[in-house]
Amino acid sequence: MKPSKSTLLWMYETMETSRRFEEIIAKIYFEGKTPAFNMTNGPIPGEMHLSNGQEPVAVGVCAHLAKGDVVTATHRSHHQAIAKGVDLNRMAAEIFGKETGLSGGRGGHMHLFDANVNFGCSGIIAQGMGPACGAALSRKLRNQAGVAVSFIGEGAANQGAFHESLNLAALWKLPVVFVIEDNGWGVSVSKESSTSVERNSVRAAGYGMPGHFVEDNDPIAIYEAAGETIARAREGKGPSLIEIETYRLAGHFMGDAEGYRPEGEKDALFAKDPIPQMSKLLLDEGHADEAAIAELQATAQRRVDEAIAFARESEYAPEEEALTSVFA
Amino acid sequence: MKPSKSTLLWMYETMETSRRFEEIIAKIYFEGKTPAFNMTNGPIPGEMHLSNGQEPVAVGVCAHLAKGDVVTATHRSHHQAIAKGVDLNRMAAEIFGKETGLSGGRGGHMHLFDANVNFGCSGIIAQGMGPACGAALSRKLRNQAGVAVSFIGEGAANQGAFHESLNLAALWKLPVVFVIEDNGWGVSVSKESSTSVERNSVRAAGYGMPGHFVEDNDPIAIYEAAGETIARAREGKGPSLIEIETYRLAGHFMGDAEGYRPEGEKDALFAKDPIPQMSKLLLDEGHADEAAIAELQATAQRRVDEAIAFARESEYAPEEEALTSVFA
Amino acid sequence: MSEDLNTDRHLTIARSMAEAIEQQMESDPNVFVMGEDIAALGGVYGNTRGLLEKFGPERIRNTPISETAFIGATVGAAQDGMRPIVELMFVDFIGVCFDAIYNNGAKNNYFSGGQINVPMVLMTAVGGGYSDAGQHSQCLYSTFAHMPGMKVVSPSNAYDAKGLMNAAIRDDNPVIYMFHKGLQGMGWLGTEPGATVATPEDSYTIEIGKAKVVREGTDVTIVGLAMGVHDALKAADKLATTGVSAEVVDLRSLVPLDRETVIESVAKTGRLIVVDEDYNSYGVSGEIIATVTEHDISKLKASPRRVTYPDIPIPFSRHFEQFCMPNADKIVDAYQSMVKGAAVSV
Amino acid sequence: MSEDLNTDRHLTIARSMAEAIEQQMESDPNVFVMGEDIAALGGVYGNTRGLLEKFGPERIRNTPISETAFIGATVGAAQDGMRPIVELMFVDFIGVCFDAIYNNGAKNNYFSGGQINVPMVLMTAVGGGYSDAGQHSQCLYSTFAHMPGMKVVSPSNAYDAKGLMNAAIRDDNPVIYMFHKGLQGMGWLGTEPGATVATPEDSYTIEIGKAKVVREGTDVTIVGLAMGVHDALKAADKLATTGVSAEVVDLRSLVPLDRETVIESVAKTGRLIVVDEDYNSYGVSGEIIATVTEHDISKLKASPRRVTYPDIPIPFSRHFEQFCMPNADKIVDAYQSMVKGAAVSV
Ligand SMILES: Cc1ncc(C[n+]2csc(CCOP(=O)(O)OP(=O)(O)O)c2C)c(N)n1
Ligand SMILES: Cc1ncc(C[n+]2csc(CCOP(=O)(O)OP(=O)(O)O)c2C)c(N)n1
Ligand SMILES: [Mg+2]
Ligand SMILES: [Mg+2]
Repeated sequence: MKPSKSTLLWMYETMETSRRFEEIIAKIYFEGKTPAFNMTNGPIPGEMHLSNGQEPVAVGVCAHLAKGDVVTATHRSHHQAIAKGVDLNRMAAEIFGKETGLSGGRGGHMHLFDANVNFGCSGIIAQGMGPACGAALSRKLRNQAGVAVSFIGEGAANQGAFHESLNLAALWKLPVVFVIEDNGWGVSVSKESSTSVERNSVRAAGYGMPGHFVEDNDPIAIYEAAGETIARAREGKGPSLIEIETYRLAGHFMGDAEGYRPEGEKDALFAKDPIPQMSKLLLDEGHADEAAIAELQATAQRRVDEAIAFARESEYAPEEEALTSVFA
Repeated sequence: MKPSKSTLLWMYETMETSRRFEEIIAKIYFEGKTPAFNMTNGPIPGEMHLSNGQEPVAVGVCAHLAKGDVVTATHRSHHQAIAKGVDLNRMAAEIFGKETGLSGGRGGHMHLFDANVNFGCSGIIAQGMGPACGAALSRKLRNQAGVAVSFIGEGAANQGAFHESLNLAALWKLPVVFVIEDNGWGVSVSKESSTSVERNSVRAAGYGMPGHFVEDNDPIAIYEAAGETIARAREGKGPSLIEIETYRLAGHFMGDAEGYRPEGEKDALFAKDPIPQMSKLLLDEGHADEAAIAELQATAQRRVDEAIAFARESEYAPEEEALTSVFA
Repeated sequence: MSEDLNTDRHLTIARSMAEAIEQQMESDPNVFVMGEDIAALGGVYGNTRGLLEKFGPERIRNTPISETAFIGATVGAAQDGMRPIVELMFVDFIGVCFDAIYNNGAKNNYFSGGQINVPMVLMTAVGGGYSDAGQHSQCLYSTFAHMPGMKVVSPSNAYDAKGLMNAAIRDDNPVIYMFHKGLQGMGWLGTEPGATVATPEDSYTIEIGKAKVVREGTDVTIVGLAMGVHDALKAADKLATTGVSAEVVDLRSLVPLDRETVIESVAKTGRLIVVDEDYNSYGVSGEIIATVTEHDISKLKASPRRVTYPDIPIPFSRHFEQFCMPNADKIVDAYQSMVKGAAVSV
Repeated sequence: MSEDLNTDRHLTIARSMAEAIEQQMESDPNVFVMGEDIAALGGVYGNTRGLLEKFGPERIRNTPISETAFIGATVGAAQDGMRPIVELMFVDFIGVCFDAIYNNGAKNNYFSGGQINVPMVLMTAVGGGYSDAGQHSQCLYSTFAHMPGMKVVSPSNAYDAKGLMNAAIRDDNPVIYMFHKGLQGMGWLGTEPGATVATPEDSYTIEIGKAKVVREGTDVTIVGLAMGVHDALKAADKLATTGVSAEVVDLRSLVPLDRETVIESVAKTGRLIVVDEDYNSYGVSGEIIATVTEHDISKLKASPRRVTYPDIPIPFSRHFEQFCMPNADKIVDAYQSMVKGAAVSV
């Protein structure tokens, strides 16, 4: 099933939003951290994992999801959060650690939770997979609509939780889709040095579930594979695994010198940056003209600027508030 | 590769030893525990998991192993310990908790360790698999001969350690063989209610390693599959997975009422008890006559009787000894 | 919360847990149970006995031996509006699934700033004394209690077990419900008769975070939980024969910890002994002693004592294990050495 | 063991750990290292920097993100005669691999009656203070120290770091080596300068299980480890300006715990403050207080105090996190409230 024009435009705008959001976050991240890089300083302290380059995965999958569907994400989830419809202002404020943030600054960039759109994260590799099965089970037991999507990296596909969760989901025919964002790297470790098979999608057969592989970060192909598997899950036919070849344009986290990357890799990746490719596709296929593209970009930029301004202007919560929200 | 005559006789005698050992252990286990079954009483307190019915797996695999090869076993490991050559007297004494036991009574039936033959156990499901990889890595790094074999049940094949260990072993081409004893049950849970595929051997493909399936508890077929995979490991060609269909003739542990077993299952299993089948095979194929069989049985019985007598006669260590051997 | 002991229904802890779960499942369709061997077998410790027949396999759900996935799924189902109960067969198995519990279940309320609750109960068997050796006999109380974001309870008798289970299921937070195998009332484990007590059929709750003075006394406070309470009560009987009046505090909850009740009792008696079947160091006993002494050390007339499991893996052999377990005699000895003022050797 | 500080080689902890490992690998072919990102990257915290170039990818071995398998493999290799070192990138990740450590590595010496040793080192990053939030900033000291069968160390400076690493590698038992991120000397983590100290090039060991009095004093004993030692030293400086003489004890090891040194110090000062960045309850602080009070409560002139991390998940926001962390001012406050005799509220 091909994406409709409006979906294509949404996909493009959302990719632009995510990219522009991260561009400005990346700039602000270095405030107070130069010349000597020190993670603890500046308006955005701590680790920062960017998702730039991986936007096609987020939009291709989330195009099929409603608010009520559940997403479990990882340490690298800005693109998914935005595509899933997480409140961008509150997300930005959370990344700044402000009171107006999604959790008032308790979680930060690695722990983005928005109950309104059923979005959550865990910074522990592959540990969103069990919870995704549980959300899917919850819907199944209550006969309530909704699927769960669990995003992981290719590095996570070697974690025990992957195996247990795929088996459980298949055994119980749960409405869940597992999406591997294969960006070729787990921090500094290449996929070839971590994974005994070339394609993780073949592992689906070990659970009797369909395994899809999508090449070369293609948003349309991702959309199609996700559409098929999510529809299947909604129909009660059980889980699927999708492996998507995607690219990490930045380092593992900000500050990563990337000495481990083979020469030329980054240049080649930038040459196929999915965002200009997508705008070209919209133009070539006549879905949008230059003006429409510019308009979508402007909308994206407006949302981002507003979110950042919101975050900047918000206050920090009183420090004793740190002690609250431990228990319900 | 077919087993030689002497191997066949060793296999039979070892199966007989294991069976007879457990028969007497099972009898003694109830000493002091009747009429009201209470695990804490009697000369052998605690849990007791019998391996009767599964002897073919132990002998078919261990026939290919030398002292220096490593075995990691589980909560149900009498048959493997005996086939690997664990000192039977000290093993019996350990099960009785005596000072002469393998670890002086510290480990008991679920923690049988014999460093002389590189045998060890863990009572936590699938958690011998990582250590088996490590032993194999140790040999590889030191360029020292030896393979590691990790035995698990079919229930354990749904534990995360399974996935991680198979990936690691395949990635690093380790000399290790993973053997699944598929007895159809994990305590009271049938394989169909725990496993999303019919055959665990298909999972090997998810790691790019060979997967073998051996039907119907056949000691000869087990011997052959094990021979092929262990030779492969010794040649530096990497790990394999073997799934063996076997049968648990007893309950999960002693005292298990087995209400969950479908009617007739046990009768059908006893009808194909591998031990009489094996003696029939020896007779039919002319490897042994009735007298030779009787002789092997007598030898087995003698070893068992001696071991039990040794255990019975041994003393308990002084109780303060409990506090020793915590650190090396 | 009512303490209606006008009943001759003496239940085991196993039965009272099953009854609480049953009643909660009847009144709330969002409650369900997952775990290994909890369906046809009714749970290795009988906590779900009879429930499969009543509620069917969807709500009384056997799992594969995949604790990471199914405890993770418990977290996910709880966050999605259910009230799942999950059984981890032995607490000793946390090593294969602890992340789902303490890094997700316990923290997601905080990480989400309260947007998301995780109303789940993890019930798990603790304790030794029946020769199940070092991977099946631990308590690990403080391993859970040390980590923020979960409540932790451990009942010493069937009445409390039912009330605490009800409270745990209704709680909007993850509750770790640790039941001691030696108290379950399963004869094959060698059970403590004192745990099988009058238990009303009606549903009632016991507030999580409230300790209970189960025996009043004036000369020494003995603090314990689960099996330790029974050891303490027996020691109090023995001490009474020598004219010593011991007060026994059953903690019942470790998180929240009812520090007030402990402090008040010690303020009265001036002496403290903590009984704990968990390993001695870095555990419950240290926390209780620190709680009392940091509050007001002048209330103590003598150095506090602990009667705990030594810092060794739990041995199989019965005489080894019994040598190591806390018991009433060791508590009496601790009292006597305390009043003599003997130093604890380090 | 020599304490040759006649050197102007001031090393960071990261470099001193790498140097110890390098020297051990040179002299013993059975030593090797496994972990995530320890090869080309040299370890996220620099503990293996330069080692790949020297020893190659077989002995400096990157792993998949499969902690259960590769820490399990560490146990297996150690049992088979190697002396492996494994890095668990953050201690927070124990939830996915704890079984291999505490149920196998730590117990197999016991289970085997000493037939099998497990000479492995698990090095793992602890601590917060740089806004890495609740799944990447914990200490979890007592989570390891509570479980029998492993030694547990945590150095506060490069000199100790090297000596303890050497001792850990040579030890025939599993040693958990917890290095604090804020002491590593990695500028990007905001480092404590006091951790970077003179460190001899020669190989030397520091005995595991020995605490050290790092500052002598007479009025109060401040006990800490890792980052807590630096907080304590700063507090001692501040207290000195008010005429109070504080003694600072660096525990260095949690298992074995050097109770004597702590007890002796408190016997001298009569007052005790424990600093711990780990969660307050059921942890190191409770154990130290219990150790002192159970030994001889009369030695204490005042109720002991603890300056610890509150029982909450670690928040991301810098002002939240800093509000919760122990620091010198809080220690000074604790001293002042202690001498006033104010009760700790419960
Ligand atoms: C259980 C666990 N192990 C290790 C880490 C440290 N870590 C964080 S991200 C990462 C790499 C993840 O690789 P991948 O799954 O491919 O995701 P990507 O970063 O490429 O998006 C690692 C090792 C972790 N967070 N959790
Ligand atoms: C991690 C873990 N989970 C659960 C258990 C409890 N348990 C012991 S044996 C067993 C069943 C194992 O089934 P299988 O692997 O098929 O081995 P079998 O008993 O059939 O030999 C279970 C669930 C355990 N020991 N470890
Ligand atoms: Mg990746
Ligand atoms: Mg089985």
